[in-house]
Amino acid sequence: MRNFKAVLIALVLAAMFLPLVVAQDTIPLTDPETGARPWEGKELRILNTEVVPILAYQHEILDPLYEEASGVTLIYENAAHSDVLPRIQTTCAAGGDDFDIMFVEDGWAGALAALGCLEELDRFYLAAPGDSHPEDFTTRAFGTVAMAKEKWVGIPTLVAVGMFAYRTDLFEDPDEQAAFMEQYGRELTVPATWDELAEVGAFFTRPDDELYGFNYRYGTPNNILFDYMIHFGFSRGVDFFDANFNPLFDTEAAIDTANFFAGQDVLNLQPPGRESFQFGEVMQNFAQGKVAMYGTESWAIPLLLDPDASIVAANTGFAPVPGWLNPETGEIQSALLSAGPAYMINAHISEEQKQIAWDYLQLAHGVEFSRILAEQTGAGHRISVLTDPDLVAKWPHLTANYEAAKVGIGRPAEPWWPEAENAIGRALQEVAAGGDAATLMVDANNDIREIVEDAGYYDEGLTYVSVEQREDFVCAKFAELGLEHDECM
Amino acid sequence: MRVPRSERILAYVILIVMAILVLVPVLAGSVTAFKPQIIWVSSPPTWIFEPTLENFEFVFFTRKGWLFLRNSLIISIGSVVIALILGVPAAYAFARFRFRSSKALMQWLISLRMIPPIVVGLPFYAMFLYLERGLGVGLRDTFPGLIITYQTFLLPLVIWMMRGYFAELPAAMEESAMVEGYTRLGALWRVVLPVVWPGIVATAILNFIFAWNEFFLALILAGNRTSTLPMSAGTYIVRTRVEWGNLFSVNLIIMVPVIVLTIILRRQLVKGLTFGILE
Amino acid sequence: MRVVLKDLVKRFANSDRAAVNNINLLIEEGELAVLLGPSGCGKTTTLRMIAGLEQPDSGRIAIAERDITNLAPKDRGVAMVFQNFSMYPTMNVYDNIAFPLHAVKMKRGEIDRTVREMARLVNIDHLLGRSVRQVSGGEAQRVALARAMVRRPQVFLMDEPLSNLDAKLRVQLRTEIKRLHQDTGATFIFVTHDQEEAMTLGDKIIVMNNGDIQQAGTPHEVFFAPRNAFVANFVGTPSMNMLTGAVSQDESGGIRLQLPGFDLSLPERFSRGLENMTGNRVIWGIRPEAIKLAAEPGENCAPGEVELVEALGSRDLIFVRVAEQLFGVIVDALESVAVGDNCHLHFAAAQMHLFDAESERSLLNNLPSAVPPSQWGGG
Amino acid sequence: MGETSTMNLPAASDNSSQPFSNRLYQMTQRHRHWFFIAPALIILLLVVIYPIIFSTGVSLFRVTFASQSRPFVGLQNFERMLGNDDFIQSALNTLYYVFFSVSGSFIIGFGVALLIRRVTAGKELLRLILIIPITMAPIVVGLMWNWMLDPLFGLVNWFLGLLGIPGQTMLAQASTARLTVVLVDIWQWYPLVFLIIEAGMATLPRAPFESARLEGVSSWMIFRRLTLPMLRPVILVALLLRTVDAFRTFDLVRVMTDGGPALTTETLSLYLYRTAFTFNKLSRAAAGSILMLLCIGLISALMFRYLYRDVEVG
Repeated sequence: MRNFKAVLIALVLAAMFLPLVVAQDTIPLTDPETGARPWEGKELRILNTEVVPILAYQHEILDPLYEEASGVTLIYENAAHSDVLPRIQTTCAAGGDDFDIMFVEDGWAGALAALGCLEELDRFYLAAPGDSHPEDFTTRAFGTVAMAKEKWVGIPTLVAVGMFAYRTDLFEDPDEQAAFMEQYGRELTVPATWDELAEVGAFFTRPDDELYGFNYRYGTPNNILFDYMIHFGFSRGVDFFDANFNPLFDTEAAIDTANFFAGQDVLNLQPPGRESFQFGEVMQNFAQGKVAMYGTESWAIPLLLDPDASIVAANTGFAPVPGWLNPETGEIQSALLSAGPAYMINAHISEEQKQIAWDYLQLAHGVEFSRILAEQTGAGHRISVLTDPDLVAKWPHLTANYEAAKVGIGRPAEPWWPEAENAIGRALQEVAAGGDAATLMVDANNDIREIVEDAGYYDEGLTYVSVEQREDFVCAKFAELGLEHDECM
Repeated sequence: MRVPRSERILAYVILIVMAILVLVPVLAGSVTAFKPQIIWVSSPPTWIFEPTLENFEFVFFTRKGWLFLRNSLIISIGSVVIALILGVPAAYAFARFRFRSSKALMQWLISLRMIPPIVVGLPFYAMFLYLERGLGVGLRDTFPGLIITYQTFLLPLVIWMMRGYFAELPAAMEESAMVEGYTRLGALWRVVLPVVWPGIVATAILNFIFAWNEFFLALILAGNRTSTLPMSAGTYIVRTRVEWGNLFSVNLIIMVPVIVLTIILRRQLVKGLTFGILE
Repeated sequence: MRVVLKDLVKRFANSDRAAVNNINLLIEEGELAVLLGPSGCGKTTTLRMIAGLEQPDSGRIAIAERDITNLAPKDRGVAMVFQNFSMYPTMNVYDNIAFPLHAVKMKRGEIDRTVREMARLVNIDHLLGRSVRQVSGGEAQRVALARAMVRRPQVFLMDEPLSNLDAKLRVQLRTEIKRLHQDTGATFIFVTHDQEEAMTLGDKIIVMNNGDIQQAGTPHEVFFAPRNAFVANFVGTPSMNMLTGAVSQDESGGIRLQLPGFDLSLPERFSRGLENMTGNRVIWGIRPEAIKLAAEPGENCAPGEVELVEALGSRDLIFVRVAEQLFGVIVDALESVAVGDNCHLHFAAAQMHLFDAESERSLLNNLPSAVPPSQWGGG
Repeated sequence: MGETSTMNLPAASDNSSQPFSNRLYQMTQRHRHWFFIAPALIILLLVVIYPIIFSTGVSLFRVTFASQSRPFVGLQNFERMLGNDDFIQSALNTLYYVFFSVSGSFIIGFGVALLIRRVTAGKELLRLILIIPITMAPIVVGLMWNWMLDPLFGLVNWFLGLLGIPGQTMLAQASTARLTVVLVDIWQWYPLVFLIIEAGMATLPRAPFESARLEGVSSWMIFRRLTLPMLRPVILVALLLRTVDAFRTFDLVRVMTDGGPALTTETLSLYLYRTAFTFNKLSRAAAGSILMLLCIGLISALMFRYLYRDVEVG
């Protein structure tokens, strides 16, 4: 009897899920070409935060296009950036279906995947790929932003890579060049190493003229880590963890980097108020012509090139981020962080809402729409955009952007990463405030070790997902989906 | 009291400086709400400009401020009404009946004032979580859920304030009505309530202000459906720039009703803010 | 309606002493009974238990032979006037008086008639449209009286209704209450701490202290034959002079009292009470009115010196020192006594009181009981 | 008093002969207060006491958002919390915050209360303006002061610039951020102290002051020997409320600095919020919140003891 009951329940359950299984094969998608609008009149709720302006551009340019094409109404809920992760975690843990799509930073994906908040996208792609083209991203970018380890969970809304902006009018000014030559005995060039950066920066630092050499941000605890790594850390060979999840922030390289990062050589190049600089202030400083050089990320480019937003838009050039001159090899080492948020689908919503969400992702963040965005704003993160000759002609920086996107290193996608990032960010801020780098970095390293230990990572023999492994995950995923990618060859 | 002239002038100077310290941020900030976007962050600040309502329009319609306003109103009014329904009878009993535990209970009620919201907010979240997972009873991100939660700080306050108002009335008032043919509830309704009505209004307004300004519990327990105005204020801090004009529009929407209510209520304010301990 | 209290006990939560300690009392129909005692003696609590505003811990209350112990106040058929409350502030005078009538769903026309009749009875018919703020304290208390009468109750309870009024108004309203009592023929129970008010109003005075009934009787009984030292001391202004002394016997077998500074011979009235008491200590009391100034020393006289003179109008209250003791004496103002005068005090034997020093009970031969047994009869 | 037996009344102790409805009435009368209090009491037990008990329970297990199993870990969460630098740091920050915010707002509030008595015309208006800050939501206050203190276009820096002082970033420097937040908190809450003290002064009897003045006592001595002692309960209430409020600070810090820079402004509430909801350690945060409750419980119990000595409560 008991068996019979079990069989009956199984049958009923199977009957219930049968439509879903069947439905998988036929996810109807909006198609601007055919004019199909299968989700007309539906609503889609998006939990968003306006962290950087490119998202606002997407919101202003792409969303109306999608709404028009699909007949779906997009409902945005904006949260402060620091509230987003708690919001998603608290909602998701309760199995809440408050929103269909959510903004997820790459550093959070691991935590959310562990909670089972994120819907895997494979089946949607296999049933109806639409315009999504996951292979249109570099493997580094895709592995960092769109995946939680081996799971594909999102479509990137932007991929941030380190970029270096400078004032062409200053660097090309013959008077400046002559003055620099006289002072330093070499040509005035866009700096390729940290030391050159310090030198050139010092040259341009003229507080009386309200001109400063270089500008970057200190931010809130976890942001500061980003700048530390993106501008200095990776090029010096600093990494997050070794293979066994031992944190590496107490190494000599990491401490040296911290010293340089917060040292007077760099601090003195900054406009006053450097302690409070966030994304906004650093960009504003450059846009107002206050600084000669500006270490930034790719998402800032559209704004820097927008004459309405920057008085030096016409005189802005982009170059690779300076690297570290390895005294032993004489080589300039350079490596970049790549990061960024993706839109991901809430695992707790109805199947229909998931399909609508997929419809939105494939079209609004697909190839075609990305191109529209790039044409209008110069923002881009898909290979098809970054390598398009017409677009590159219009926006020369896209090439540099593409090169950076191919080599970017991602943050770990572990559930406890937000806490670890917070710990190291805090230490870096203390260093910037004048603390002793050696002790602070060692303390932070111990804190992270504790966090990792607390999560049980040392007991279970887990190993750190290296950059190469990530690429393997991406390539494996693409193979699973029947996709080919140049970088996986 | 005779005050020497010099002393009075000094007092005026200091107090006017204090008043300016209050007014400048409040007014200068509020003015930003009426500035067009282009001069939100001009330095030095622009004072002469053509005022615009576009920030309010943006906040209210594009960012659905009306929805947050509605939510805030529902939650604040709802929780105050519930607090009054539960608290007024209790306050009456504390004011009127002598019983063994009354003093201890009243002291216990004050001690609730010291509990930091995180101490109840956190388990509330966990309880709602298990309720939703286990029994399928959704209280998180619902108006009833928030209204119940808000009782943690509203209910003790209502009881304390209303007890004060009841204690001011002679017990003989309703006793007289009871002897004259009414039940206690009838006497309460027909005799006491009409007299204590202003006190109830004052209590309601003050509690409304507390509920209206509440941020922490809403942050943990509210979601899409129940986001309040204070929660929405934070969303205008974008990391690249703060949308000051929009932000101050929200601030004004939060602030103005409360300031108006405060002006109406200023005499009762102390009683409420001090939990009625001082009488 | 006869009001009977039996074995009534009431304790309050926050006090270990009983507010009302097992009292028994009978108030005859149509009687105006006054509960008299110092504050905290339990008189108000007793009244409130009769009204139903307090629930006795044990004991029973009956009105007109009906046990009402567990009835709600509104069902007891009593009316009550309070000390610190007279008018509902949200209603005008008319509505105040009409208020109890709404409770019994009386018709509008009848209400109007009743209200006007009652208002006329207490002379406030010209005030009917006024609000609380437009009437004086005395007028407001009249409104309370009218409101009490409007349901034509058989028992009126009055909880110090006059104590918040000024002296002149108090006297005026006192007379009026007396008149109302006569007109209505209802039973009145009146609580006061003012013994003058009690004397002038009461058919019967019930003196209470510490939750006990000390004595119940006519004003005369209470004044002239106090059952114990408390009643003797509490009733009467200026209060009774009291001294502790020892009982002795003279050669002729007469009883004498040795007091500090002088001694007295005691009248026959105490002979039974003082049997076998020789050598015991007793409290001797005499009211100021019962002391006369004598020119010459004589029997029951003591010499003294005037220390203080207080004018009371037609009479003076003088304080005379005899040995260590100050005696209050009422004398005619025309006698022109001056401070420093030497005089002799003569104590009227007929008006002496004697109490046991320990039990403080009166040593009178025919001691009145706390509640005169004669009044319990019939039942 | 044998005669009493002639009365038609049952013996006092004989309740059983009473009709049930009468006994019911008597019972309801005796416990009538519970009918009024019970609903509020039940809700309060449910929304205050039960959560605290629940929280204590949670703190003994290892609970996260995801955990299907919730192993019992005893006091481990408490141990970890007490051994955590960040927890200790935020506790110390909170104490710093309590101390300076309470004393600052108290001194200024008391001063203003004394000053406003010396003012005649415009008193109502001044008072009204001065109490505006307490009615504002802390989050609004925080955002507003962010704007005021902005290093690039804030009014404070603009004003300092006029005085020739270069732009300051008070909220971003580890050395000044905490003090700046405290100052803003004082700005918001000194009017509360002022209101309480002023209300307390209004209730003081006049006679002792008048007689002291007639006796030629100096105003300072009057203040020290009369005003202060007579205001003692009022002062205690003001201190108690401010302490409790400063201890729980969350909103203001959340929007002004979010705990930074370098954790110098992190308060306990903020830290526990982050631990629970960002770092997904519910049970550890629960342990922390219990510790926090014990701490504020201890502080306010001490203050309550002094308070109850002076004021009749309940």
